[in-house]
Amino acid sequence: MALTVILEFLGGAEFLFGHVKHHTVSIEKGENKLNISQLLMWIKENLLQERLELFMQGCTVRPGILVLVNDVDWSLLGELTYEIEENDRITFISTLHGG
Amino acid sequence: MALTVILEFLGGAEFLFGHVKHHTVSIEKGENKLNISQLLMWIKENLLQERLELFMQGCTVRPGILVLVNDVDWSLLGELTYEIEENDRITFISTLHGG
Amino acid sequence: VTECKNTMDQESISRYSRQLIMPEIGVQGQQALLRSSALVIGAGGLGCPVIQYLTAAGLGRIGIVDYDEVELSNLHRQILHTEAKVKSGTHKATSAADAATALNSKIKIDQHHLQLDRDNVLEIVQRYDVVIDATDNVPSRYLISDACVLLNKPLISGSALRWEGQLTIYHYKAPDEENYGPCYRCLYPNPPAPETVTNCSDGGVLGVVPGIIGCLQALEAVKIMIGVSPSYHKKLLVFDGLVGMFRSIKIRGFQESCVVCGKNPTISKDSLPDYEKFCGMAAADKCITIKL
Amino acid sequence: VTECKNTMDQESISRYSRQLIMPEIGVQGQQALLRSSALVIGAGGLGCPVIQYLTAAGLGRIGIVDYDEVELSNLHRQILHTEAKVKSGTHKATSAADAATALNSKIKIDQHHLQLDRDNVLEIVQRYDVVIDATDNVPSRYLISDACVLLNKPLISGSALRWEGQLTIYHYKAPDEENYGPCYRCLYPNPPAPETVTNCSDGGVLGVVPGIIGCLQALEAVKIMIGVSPSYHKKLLVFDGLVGMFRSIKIRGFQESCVVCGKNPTISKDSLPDYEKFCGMAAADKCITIKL
Ligand SMILES: [Zn+2]
Ligand SMILES: [Zn+2]
Repeated sequence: MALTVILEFLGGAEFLFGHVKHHTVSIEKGENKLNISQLLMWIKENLLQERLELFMQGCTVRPGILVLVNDVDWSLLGELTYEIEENDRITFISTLHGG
Repeated sequence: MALTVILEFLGGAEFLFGHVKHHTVSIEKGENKLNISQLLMWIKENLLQERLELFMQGCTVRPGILVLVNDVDWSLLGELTYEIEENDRITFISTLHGG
Repeated sequence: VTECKNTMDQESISRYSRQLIMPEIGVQGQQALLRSSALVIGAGGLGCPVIQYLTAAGLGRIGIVDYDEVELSNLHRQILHTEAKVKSGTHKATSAADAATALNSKIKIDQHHLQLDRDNVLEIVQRYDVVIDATDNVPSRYLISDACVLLNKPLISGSALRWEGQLTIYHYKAPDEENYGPCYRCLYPNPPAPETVTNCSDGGVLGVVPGIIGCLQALEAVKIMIGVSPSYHKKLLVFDGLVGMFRSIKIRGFQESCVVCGKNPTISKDSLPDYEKFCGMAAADKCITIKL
Repeated sequence: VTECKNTMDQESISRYSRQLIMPEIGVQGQQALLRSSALVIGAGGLGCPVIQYLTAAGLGRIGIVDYDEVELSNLHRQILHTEAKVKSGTHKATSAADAATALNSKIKIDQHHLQLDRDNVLEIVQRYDVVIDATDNVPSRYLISDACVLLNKPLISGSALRWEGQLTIYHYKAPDEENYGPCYRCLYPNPPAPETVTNCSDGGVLGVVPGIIGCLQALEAVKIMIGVSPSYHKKLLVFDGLVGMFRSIKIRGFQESCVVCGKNPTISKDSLPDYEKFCGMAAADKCITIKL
């Protein structure tokens, strides 16, 4: 079974993904659930084009990237353990510091 | 049967409705459909507190008020004849001219 | 930098360096800006930030239309003017031009100390690439929109009152589109009754609200000039500063029935109507009702 | 007006008339503004519009922190400065103060020509009611947030790069709330690696983007001062000017594990860390990496 997920990369994070901000992807997951931890592995293997260290650190996103599920901070939803639902929009925003 | 509709009044139009911008209303409509024309009559009878002429002109809204259905100009949806669906958000925006 | 030297002087490269390095701008985009001109109609709450940021961005030429003089009650939102200009009773167009020149003396500024009307609007509007409606009244909005349709200029229209602001682009067509977006008359074929119009004099306005809308008007102007799609073409941005809400609304395209941009127009360059009479209001942010 | 006379001078009534008539402001709100003070840290792309609109709105006192001098490459976005100030090599804090005073000489402006660090931050921040982070680098953002938590000041934080901007309010608590919103460390317990940080010098920025974010920071400051709920408390505004997108994101509250605002804080007024070392970066919009 496949899960349709909308992935967004903003604040400069899109530079690591061919400068494309919005991706609609279909992820084969069998009968299992897919959590964000597993999604990150999928992104690493299927979408990330270069320089892994600018996106991830260990098994999670690097410091300075906020993760959102349907415009809500993943910190309010279990972070890596959040189980993704059909058509969820997962956003990765690089924090800006300029002014 | 009743229909739940979200009504919004913005741009100053809220002054005619007790200064309340967002109203969630339940409209008894029997087995029939409810179009915007009928909604306007319902608003006139049930919600409008004063000075009808500042909201309506004849059977439609007065010039200078835009009507939106779920953030889309009603002009793209049949205007007065649009048939309202459950949980539609109908917005009346008074046009601003100041600067 | 060697490549830039051929096409832009060293001072401009230095001045615009932070926007030159953006891929969507680059030397080509900066040169497009330097070749472009904008007409800002109204040097008030909306016009001040528009003029400020277009001047900073490096347009070639900016026209400023305003017939008013600077008053103390302007200063809470019209941030290009100063107390000194209030004391000297300086015209707003001059005051704004002085501030713009201090920021960027390379920009050519045209001062138009006049009230736009059907007799002068076409001659002035035709000299610019992009028009910015930063006025404060209904007759001016119809007048400017008609002129932009007849002269085929994109019009970036902003407005603000109390805590709220609105922004849209009229009469714009992307290169790949067949039809233009709407004009002001497509959205508002009939003027509002005078008693339904609230202006800043009687409704008030928080100064920074036109600041936000004006900045967004400047942003849309820059995008059009460098060939990036504007964001509020066939869309209306609605802002409520009290609750921090921004909403982008999908609006109609041009209307076949429109008397100026439709299939059978009745308004032409030779037959602009009397706009104050049409609206039953004076072209000023004052509580004057014209007797018909 | 008779009622106003008792409490506000005639000049102020005239100057602020357009915002005085708004029911959410009124004489009471204007007096609250006149009694309030704000510290604007950074007189750059964000700080300029913040200073401009807070000055226009009629705050009592504004502090401006900046140690830099005005440069030509600032003028495409730092619109309070002028070519004359570039030539004279004027400090940004002075240049901004001069512009603010010309607009509204009633406002008391404190100039702080210094780089904030752990030795001076508390003494300066404690003198103001609301703090506005308009800086351009990571170490300053941690420093300012820590100081605001320790001194219990609401912090309105903005940032901009390329076409994008972000805005949120840190360490704020509404009267009816039990807990504070997050501090900067609650959101970012660990600093980003230096090679992941892009600043305006190397990424570029379109000048009007910090203009929009700065205006919104000023708006939120005014709301806090007059007792209206700010809109970006426990929310992050994300703006993309290239596509005209505004999004309001729901973010976490304060974190119990936070080392400064959490249950067992390890950072106190007496033990502020070395922020440049903590971040491995200099507190400047420059490409300098500190060796650890
Ligand atoms: Zn039309
Ligand atoms: Zn914290």
